[in-house]
Amino acid sequence: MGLLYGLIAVGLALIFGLMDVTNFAHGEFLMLAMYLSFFLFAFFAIDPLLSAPLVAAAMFVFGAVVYLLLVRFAMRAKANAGMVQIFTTFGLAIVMRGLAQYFFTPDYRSIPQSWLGGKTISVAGIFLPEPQLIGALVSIAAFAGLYLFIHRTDFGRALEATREDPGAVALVGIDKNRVFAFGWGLGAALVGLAGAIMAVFFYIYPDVGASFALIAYVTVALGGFGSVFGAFAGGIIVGLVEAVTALVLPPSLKSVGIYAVYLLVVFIRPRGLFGSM
Amino acid sequence: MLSVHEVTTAYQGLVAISAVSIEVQKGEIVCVAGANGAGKSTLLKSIAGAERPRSGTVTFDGKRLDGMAQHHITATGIAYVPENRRLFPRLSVRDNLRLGSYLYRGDADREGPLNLVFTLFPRLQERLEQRAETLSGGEQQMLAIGRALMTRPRLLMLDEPSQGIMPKLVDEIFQAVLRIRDAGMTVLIVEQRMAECLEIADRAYILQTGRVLMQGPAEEIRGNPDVRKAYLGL
Amino acid sequence: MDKAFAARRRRDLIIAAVLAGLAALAPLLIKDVYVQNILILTLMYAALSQSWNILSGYCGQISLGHALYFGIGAYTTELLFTKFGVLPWFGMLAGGVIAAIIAMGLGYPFFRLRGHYFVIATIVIAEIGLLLFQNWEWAGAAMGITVPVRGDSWLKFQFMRSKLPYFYFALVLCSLAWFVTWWLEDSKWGFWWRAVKDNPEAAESLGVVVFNSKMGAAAVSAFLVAIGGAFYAQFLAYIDPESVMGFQFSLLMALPAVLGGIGTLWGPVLGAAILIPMTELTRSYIGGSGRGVDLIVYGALIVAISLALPRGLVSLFSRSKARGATR
Amino acid sequence: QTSEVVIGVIYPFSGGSAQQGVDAQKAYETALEVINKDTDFDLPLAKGEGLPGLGGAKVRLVFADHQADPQKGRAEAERLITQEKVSAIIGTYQSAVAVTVSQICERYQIPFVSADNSSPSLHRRGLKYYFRAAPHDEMYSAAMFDFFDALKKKGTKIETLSLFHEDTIFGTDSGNAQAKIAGERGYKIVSDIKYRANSPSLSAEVQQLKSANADVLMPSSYTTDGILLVKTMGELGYKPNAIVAQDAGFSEKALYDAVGDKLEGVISRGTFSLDLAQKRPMVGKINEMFKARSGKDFNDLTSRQFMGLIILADAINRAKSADGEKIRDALAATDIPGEQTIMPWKRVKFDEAGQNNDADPVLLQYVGGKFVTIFPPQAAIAEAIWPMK
Amino acid sequence: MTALLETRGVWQRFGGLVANSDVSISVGRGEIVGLIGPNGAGKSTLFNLIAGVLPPTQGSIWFDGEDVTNMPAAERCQRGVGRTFQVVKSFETMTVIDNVIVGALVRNTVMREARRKAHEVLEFTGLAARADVLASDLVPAEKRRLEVARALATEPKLLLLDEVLTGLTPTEAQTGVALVRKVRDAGITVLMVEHVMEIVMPLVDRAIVLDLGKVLVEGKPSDVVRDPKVISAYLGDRHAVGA
Ligand SMILES: Nc1ncnc2c1ncn2[C@@H]1O[C@H](COP(=O)(O)OP(=O)(O)OP(=O)(O)O)[C@@H](O)[C@H]1O
Ligand SMILES: Nc1ncnc2c1ncn2[C@@H]1O[C@H](COP(=O)(O)OP(=O)(O)OP(=O)(O)O)[C@@H](O)[C@H]1O
Ligand SMILES: [Mg+2]
Ligand SMILES: [Mg+2]
Repeated sequence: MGLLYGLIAVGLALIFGLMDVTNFAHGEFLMLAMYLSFFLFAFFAIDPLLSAPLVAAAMFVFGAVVYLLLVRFAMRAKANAGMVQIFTTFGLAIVMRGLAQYFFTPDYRSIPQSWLGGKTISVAGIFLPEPQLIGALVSIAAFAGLYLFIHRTDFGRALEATREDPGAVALVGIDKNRVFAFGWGLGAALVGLAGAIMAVFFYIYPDVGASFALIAYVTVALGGFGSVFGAFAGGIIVGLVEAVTALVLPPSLKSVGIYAVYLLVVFIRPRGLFGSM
Repeated sequence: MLSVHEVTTAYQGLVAISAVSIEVQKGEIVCVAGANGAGKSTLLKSIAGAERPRSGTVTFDGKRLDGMAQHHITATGIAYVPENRRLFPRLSVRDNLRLGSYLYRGDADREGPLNLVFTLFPRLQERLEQRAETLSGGEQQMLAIGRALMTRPRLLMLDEPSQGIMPKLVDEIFQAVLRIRDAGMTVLIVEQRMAECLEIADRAYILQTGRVLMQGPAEEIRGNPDVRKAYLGL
Repeated sequence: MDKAFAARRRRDLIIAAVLAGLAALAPLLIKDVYVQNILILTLMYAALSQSWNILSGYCGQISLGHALYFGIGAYTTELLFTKFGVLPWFGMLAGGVIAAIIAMGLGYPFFRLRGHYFVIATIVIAEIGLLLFQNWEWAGAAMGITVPVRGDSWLKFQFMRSKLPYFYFALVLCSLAWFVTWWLEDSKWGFWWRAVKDNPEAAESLGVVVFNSKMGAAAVSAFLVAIGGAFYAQFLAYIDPESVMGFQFSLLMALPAVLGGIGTLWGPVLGAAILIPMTELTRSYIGGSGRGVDLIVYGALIVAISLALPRGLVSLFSRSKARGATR
Repeated sequence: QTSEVVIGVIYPFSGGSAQQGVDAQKAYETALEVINKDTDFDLPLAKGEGLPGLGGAKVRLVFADHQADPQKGRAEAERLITQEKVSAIIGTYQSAVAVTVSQICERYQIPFVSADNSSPSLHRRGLKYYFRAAPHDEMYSAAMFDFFDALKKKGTKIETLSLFHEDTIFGTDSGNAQAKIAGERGYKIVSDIKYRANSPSLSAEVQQLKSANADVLMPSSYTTDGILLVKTMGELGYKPNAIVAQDAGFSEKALYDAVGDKLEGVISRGTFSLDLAQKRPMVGKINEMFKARSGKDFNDLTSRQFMGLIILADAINRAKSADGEKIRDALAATDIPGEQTIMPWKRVKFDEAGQNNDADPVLLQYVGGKFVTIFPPQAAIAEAIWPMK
Repeated sequence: MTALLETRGVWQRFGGLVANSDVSISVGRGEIVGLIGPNGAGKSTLFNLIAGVLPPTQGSIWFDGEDVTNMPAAERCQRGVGRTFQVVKSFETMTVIDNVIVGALVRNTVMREARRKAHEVLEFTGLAARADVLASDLVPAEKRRLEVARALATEPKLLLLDEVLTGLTPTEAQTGVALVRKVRDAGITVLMVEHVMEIVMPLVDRAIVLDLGKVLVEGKPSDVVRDPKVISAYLGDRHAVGA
């Protein structure tokens, strides 16, 4: 489970952590991706596992468009840029929920039969649900890919530079809008992957994002902004803490454990575990 | 090579430079001087695309620059080192330099100018892994010029490069400018320290409250008694 | 120059007095309880948002967890009332004091945090509070607390049908929050807070004890918000954790200030005056369709205002401040 | 004489439980058709158009959105009463909202019909204008334990129970009621798990259920959590002997669409059963009317909503007035025999608290893609399959 | 009478880098002392230690006869240490006058007093005309002047000036020099960092040269600029001739 949180968080880690742009619509991105998977399944009977790349591609376009049409302008605000970003994306989240309700109806959907749904591998008495296993593998791959991408390519460095000073990258010939649109696209595509896998075993409805958004933020912050590895570690810790607290505290308080760990970590290390910002 | 024609630029209605025209020939070092707030920085910003001129034209090698996006202007071969340097504070010196050559990321020899940078500023080579924000003021200035050189400009525009630089290095920077010119680049410098600047410059312009007050060969400007009194403090 | 400044302060005070006076007369014309309800909510959110603005707008410590203090105010009042028979008026004060103490207690570890880490910490702590109340049997857990209704009484601050007493209380609260802000704006604390917001390091070098400043802002802010929470509990006569401590409250406190103009004297009031009626009306008149149109309209408006006026609606009024808002 | 009577309907039409609001709307519109049009059912007001007691006045519904927020529910109730001049209000799905809406109704002396709230605390607040025709969770829970007792008598082993309930009013109330009755009747609760509604994951919770491995798993969950619960159980390989659910999610079509195959044999309490159509053909016909609007069969919620409006309209008709107080008195005097409802109830008659104690719950088992009534014996059409597959 | 400021064997390390090593300097009351040295010599770091931004790794700092080594920055300001930042740190969303009022509030808790004081300081520093402009709208040279004004408003005994006269034409610099003299005449001790010798030399009573974190030379400006160590490390050949 932790790795799944990680997978959801990785897209956010890119947008929020590496580009330092607040995205309060992250949960809604996930919602959209889940609906995409669902409809691809419902109308064309494409298994979510197969459609994942399609969903990711569609989400890439969506993310880039959101950046170009909205976030770009939110980032221009010289006055309280942080708040403008928070509320622009928050407004976007509400609009997306409204649109989802309008077009997809508020019905709960889910994908009943998929290749993976409900299948379980049992290893020495420990049950490993396949979708989550695949989710875990995908998330490790996504993290590794993103890590290499950020740390080994010029694009990754351009992304960091743009975060540091969007006004200055033009001095070295970088188009900040291209870099960030690509970053948002990539972030959304990663959310798309997460959504496709989530769709296998989670229900889908317009407000589904709300269940995950806060956990995703905490995961990214726990690991530390600006660190891909941090988000990965954050995901694992969140998963572990959740499992452990469920044993000690009443399960309805299990998120208290996660939150408490976050508070503890930032109390000791105000920049999260591996944060650079 | 660079021709600025009757450029007017304003900040929220307040005109900072009005109808300023300057020319820079290939291989020249041109100095722009003037009092605080005369509009020197605004002129450079208008050329580099950081501010959009209200009217007038900027052409570089026959290409119209005004209205072009700033990163495209950089790509046409103009490197601009702004007054406040605008380094990437939390990135290392190495990454800052490397980003300078972003335009050449496909090239085998993308880091070509690095040698030049290290010969000009050996200090940078010692500080490669340090975050730019923790460099001392002078080191940051070196890095800013170094990063600009990495874009392989044909025209280098420096806004007060001597600011906050120790005397020994001021000379070195001016020497470096000469060497940069010798390496085939053209240089446009905005400076307060006119005396030193005029020593190396071929030609100079003096701005006053947003207009060109005087222009001519450096020698001539240096000899002008008004200039000596008003700007050189002699 | 000083004269102009003093004149502006006086002008603000006069405008506020006139507005409050007009508002006080409003119930003479507006008899419709639905509209009165909207007015009460508007005043309440204006008060809350102004209180939030003290910590987040002036002092720059963006909190999205103020629902915690709101809930503490509400719960303290009602627990004291239902369990110990303490009159709501005392409960309200107690709630404010407790909230202020908690805010300072939390400030101790939190104010070391910066930026997103701080924001997330505030969200998380409010969420913890919510979960604790949700599971706290003695405080009614998920059932919440129903305030026993015993008929109209100023002593117990409850009224069956009439909304006027609530209206006037909300008006007083809103005016109080405004006045506190007005007063703080030209006080030592007000200057320190803005300095801390803009550049803590420079503030420190000028003798501002940054930590204490933040603490002061947090305490004032939490106190006022808790009073608002106590009011809400009395007004609704029923509270449960989700409906007084939910995350949406934290957002709803911030939203008017942000839309109106964060860190400004008039911003939160202006924002609330526009946002709250809009929220209520879109829900009431287009929300019944079940198709989410109200959400689309509401969300789109938020996006539009945030983008068009990053300094908030007040920038429409003061030209000088609007200057240089966008690059 | 008024030519129309207005009734306010308050539901969540946006937010997490918007689906319930939208479904409810369809149910009420179906009931409205029965009332306002001439239909041939053995229901109050079915024959003839409108309300004969008010000279054939038509009923009009005004829908309002409470977004699951008690404050908004209250504001909407007030708006409906003062602006729309409704004669009565019906709602609300969420119990927390019912609390404030019923308070307002009390203040304005307008009857509130709690169609589908099942929290037992609601009718214990001494309100005069509160009415609930349907059973509450204690009645439901009692029925479940009656069922266990009956099975035990036949020799089935039922000793241990796992309670699994969410943390809002519905789940908490239900869990408390079940724990109480279990104690009284000597069942052992081996795990009592209260979980956070709409959690992103229930793995840890299901692990605990699995290791407790009780004879019966008794969930009280809404749809979303129900789907996740069943899917997670599948993934973690937990197959309890029997699931006896406290309705909500477990009577939703969405749940069965999602994970139907895993729910073969699940038992849920309910107040409604399509099986009744075999004995009472109008149930089937009305269901068809509803299905034509919503594309779904009546479920436990929508049937209660339908019936709630019929009962309310009947009272208004008998009151011969749109006045709240008169309607209240008429509601208090309601006595409709079970046959004149679409429910398996004995009759509809309210006690002083406004609760109908004759609304017998039923237990339904999901077999072969549909629900079969298995309890109480007088309503049952099949024997329970125990343990479930 | 003891010196106003004294650092005793101060060290500052950043990881492996030694920014200040064993720095012992003292500044007497009423002096104008120039702190010069190559870029990266550790001048700004020493300022930070004196102002209390961070505690030294080792050594102690004495101000006005008191050990202030572990005293927080705000408190040192209250004792009379005023400083400017090399990289200006104005309160960008506040007006110039409001920026200065923040400083003035240290000694004047009554708003009216603080405001009057702030206006006085703006007059003194020649920023009066810009009082109601937002700090973010100032040009760099003005921002540096604002740094000085803000620090002066705290009525310091010791003023630390970190390159506040850079970026001025020689003529403009002369007004800056006059300002510093006026400050000293008002009884405030000045410790300043500046790279422009034309400004430093005539202005300061004493110069301290830092190099590689250590005190290299200390003495009268005219002597210091002739010191071959200073010439080779800092001034370069041209100044050897010039001086
Ligand atoms: N961002 C800005 N917003 C508003 N006005 C500005 C801005 N930047 C510059 N100005 C104004 O434009 C005029 C010219 O400024 P500019 O920075 O070009 O002068 P400069 O000659 O470079 O001065 P300096 O020697 O101080 O660098 C000044 O009057 C200044 O006040
Ligand atoms: N926080 C830090 N972490 C690491 N190194 C630092 C830090 N701060 C300063 N340094 C290093 O310490 C050395 C001294 O820096 P300092 O800013 O004190 O120099 P300076 O004498 O003020 O130079 P300049 O005249 O160029 O401003 C520099 O090499 C700088 O890179
Ligand atoms: Mg300039
Ligand atoms: Mg320095």
